[in-house]
Amino acid sequence: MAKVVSVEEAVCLIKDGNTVMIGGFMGCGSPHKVIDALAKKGTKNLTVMCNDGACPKFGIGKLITSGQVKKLIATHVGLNPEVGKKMNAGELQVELIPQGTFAERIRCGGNGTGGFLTLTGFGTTIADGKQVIRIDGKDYLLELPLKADVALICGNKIDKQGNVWYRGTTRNFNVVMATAADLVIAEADKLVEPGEIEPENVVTQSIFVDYIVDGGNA
Amino acid sequence: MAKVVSVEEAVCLIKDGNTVMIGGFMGCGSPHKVIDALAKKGTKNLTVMCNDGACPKFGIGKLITSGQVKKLIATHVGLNPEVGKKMNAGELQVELIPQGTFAERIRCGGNGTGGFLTLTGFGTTIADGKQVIRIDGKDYLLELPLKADVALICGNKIDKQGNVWYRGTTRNFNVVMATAADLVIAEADKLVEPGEIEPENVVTQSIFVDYIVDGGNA
Amino acid sequence: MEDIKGFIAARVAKELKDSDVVSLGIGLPTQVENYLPEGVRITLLSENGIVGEGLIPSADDASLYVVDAGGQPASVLIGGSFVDSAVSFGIIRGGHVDVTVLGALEVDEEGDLSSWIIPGKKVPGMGGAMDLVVGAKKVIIAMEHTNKGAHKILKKCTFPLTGIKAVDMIVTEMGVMVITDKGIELIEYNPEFTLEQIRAATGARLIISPNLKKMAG
Amino acid sequence: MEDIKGFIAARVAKELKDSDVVSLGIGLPTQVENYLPEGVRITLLSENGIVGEGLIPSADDASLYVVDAGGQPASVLIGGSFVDSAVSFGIIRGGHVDVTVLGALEVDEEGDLSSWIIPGKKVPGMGGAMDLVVGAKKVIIAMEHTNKGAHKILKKCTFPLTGIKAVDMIVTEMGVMVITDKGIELIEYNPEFTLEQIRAATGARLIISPNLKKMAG
Repeated sequence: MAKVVSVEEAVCLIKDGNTVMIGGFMGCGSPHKVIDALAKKGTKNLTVMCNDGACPKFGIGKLITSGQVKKLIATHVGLNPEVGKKMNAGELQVELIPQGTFAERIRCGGNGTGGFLTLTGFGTTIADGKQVIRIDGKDYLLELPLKADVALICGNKIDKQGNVWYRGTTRNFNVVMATAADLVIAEADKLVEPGEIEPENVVTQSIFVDYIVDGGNA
Repeated sequence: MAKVVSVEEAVCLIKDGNTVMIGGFMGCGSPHKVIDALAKKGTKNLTVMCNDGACPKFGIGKLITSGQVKKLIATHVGLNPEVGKKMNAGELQVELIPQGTFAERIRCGGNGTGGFLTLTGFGTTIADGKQVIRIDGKDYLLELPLKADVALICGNKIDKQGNVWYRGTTRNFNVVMATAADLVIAEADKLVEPGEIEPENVVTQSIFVDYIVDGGNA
Repeated sequence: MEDIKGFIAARVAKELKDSDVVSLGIGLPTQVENYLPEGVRITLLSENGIVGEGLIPSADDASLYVVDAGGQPASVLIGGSFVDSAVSFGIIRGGHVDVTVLGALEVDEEGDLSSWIIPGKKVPGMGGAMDLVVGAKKVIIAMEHTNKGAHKILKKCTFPLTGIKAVDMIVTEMGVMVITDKGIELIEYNPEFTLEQIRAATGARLIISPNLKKMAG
Repeated sequence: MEDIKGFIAARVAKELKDSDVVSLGIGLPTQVENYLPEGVRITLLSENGIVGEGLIPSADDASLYVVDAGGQPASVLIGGSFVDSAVSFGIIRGGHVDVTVLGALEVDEEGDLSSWIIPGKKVPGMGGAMDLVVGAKKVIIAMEHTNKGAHKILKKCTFPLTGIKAVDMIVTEMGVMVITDKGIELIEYNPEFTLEQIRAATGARLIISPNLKKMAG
């Protein structure tokens, strides 16, 4: 059962050196209020997993600009020039993962499977160091689960028990990330009463969410 | 884009000897009208994948009673005594798969991953003949994808393009099966216009569904 | 004892903590919900697709659209939700279930469990049990201590296994046992039975806990 | 040629059939949608989570909640739907996308493709391209034939690869090429160029199709 807390209380749960998954795609569906509070608090040496680097002054890009991120694991960083600059200056490590593999590895971390086989990246540098398993004459890479200390997600409607409904394309990585971290903090555009989201339309189930921050965009 | 057809037209697409996935859990969420038409048509030598054997006169149990099923791949058959009888008489092969592994293997068949690792069944007869992969000191079974010629699913509301919304617990295996067969026939409790299901609340996307049968329970 | 199953279910219920996500097997385990301690609210997972299962509906309220893992009419609580089978077993395998309570044909001192087949006799299938025993954080077996006198708690299971090193605790009408590195340890006993009776009903060596307590029914 | 990109996009559009599920990369490939033949309705997949992407909304209609794979405001058609990233890439990897159209830095005669990194210069990342090239049934590269004169169609890619044996067809302002077991076969040419010019602009051996046609713009 999730607990509603202030954004300041929420970011106090994130520690220096934590691995933090952050939902969103170029900032769409990112928990912007939590990111702002995290930037303000100055928590350091974070390893951040996020689809992309967003922009220097938007989304998780703010945490890169502020130097709080030690390592970024993402699929695309081309639209945030700060990432390249900090990489070249040796201030930021970047690990790039194909987007489908990234989503599936996070799902894997959340659902207790120990890995999965994919053709994606076979024959490329992505395959370096990975076990290859041949099935019916096809070579697959064995990809392993990704987990995190904390996941920061954002939903459009979240009920007070923690059930989440996403609007538009905001669900992206939020859905899998909510399953794959020890601690899940969900920012609600709008906090609603239990039952306001039909049980059929809940996308992230309450049992995955530990803390809710009311984004107040009711 | 899905096409609306009569139930008779739909079952003509299923051939003798086909492998057919059928959604439902003890008949809840099964496409009953399509099953009835298939029983009437008498299509033979089917390999059926379904969570369970349902009951002798209900759900996919009807196809077992009528002798149309050569092989049943399921997780539980205890509530249909016909299954045991036909097994002992050598008229039906039964392969049992743990329920979580069954769901995930079908998902795997639909999503292009070549297999996945699970602890489920390690050390049991389920592990016989399967590759064991050790990761961080834990032994996992490598489980392979399941696919079918045809999937028969059922949704509560289906729009004329093929988007599906499920009510209650009816979604069970329908969701993964819709992704894992060459031909997908969906029975609609209620056929609706495109747009009647909010784009956020679609559970099975139109691109997976080939044919729709109007169940007429509007 | 008049209601052996109720007695066992009541003891199991004391293992559940507020906010636990719990999966209960068909039969005796289902009854555990009736004995929840005051102030303990759990989220019940029905592996066919309910997160937050509610009470069994009256015949009038029963819907064709909501059933439990036994295929019987069920309901969802306010704040509950429905999931597909892949998501449901992602919850189970992924370690998001705190406790599962299951029945058994046999349990042994390694924590191995047999529960899904009696070769040559009954082939019901494993359903979700093999996933539950590897996925749930705590696996409790709730069962009668013997099968009409025949041992069910053994040195080594004889039927095909559901899982290995899977069981954490066994609750029967005779007592509460935990599986340890050294074997099966009796931590509570039902004073209606003597230790000798319990030992005789058990087909494995029984380590008596130095802190042995009376079983709280 | 005034609108090289439009010319290429128009030719690619002719490869799309009614009911195709299509994924278009950022940049030139996005323009393909503007040239769909009459009667051809496709379902556009935006890999960040739209099945049935619609037109680019006007500034007034743009919502913070709906963006495309480039992070730009987007819309969903009636009958479209939103999916999460795991489902989206299940669609892609699972063979449910009929055609993907992508840009490239380099393509070679094995069908290998480089598109995501220029070592020491640019590290944008591969986004969804590595999944698209293994998952889509047909992979079309839409690009200018050379990079200001420098060959992009090569005997062997020099930059890190996006995928191997991945490309089915290349469409440029000079012609249409398919990757065969024997190499790159020119099946259509733009009559604004001579075969000699096209050969000179190509860093790999060009097999001229016995059925060579003029490129339909």
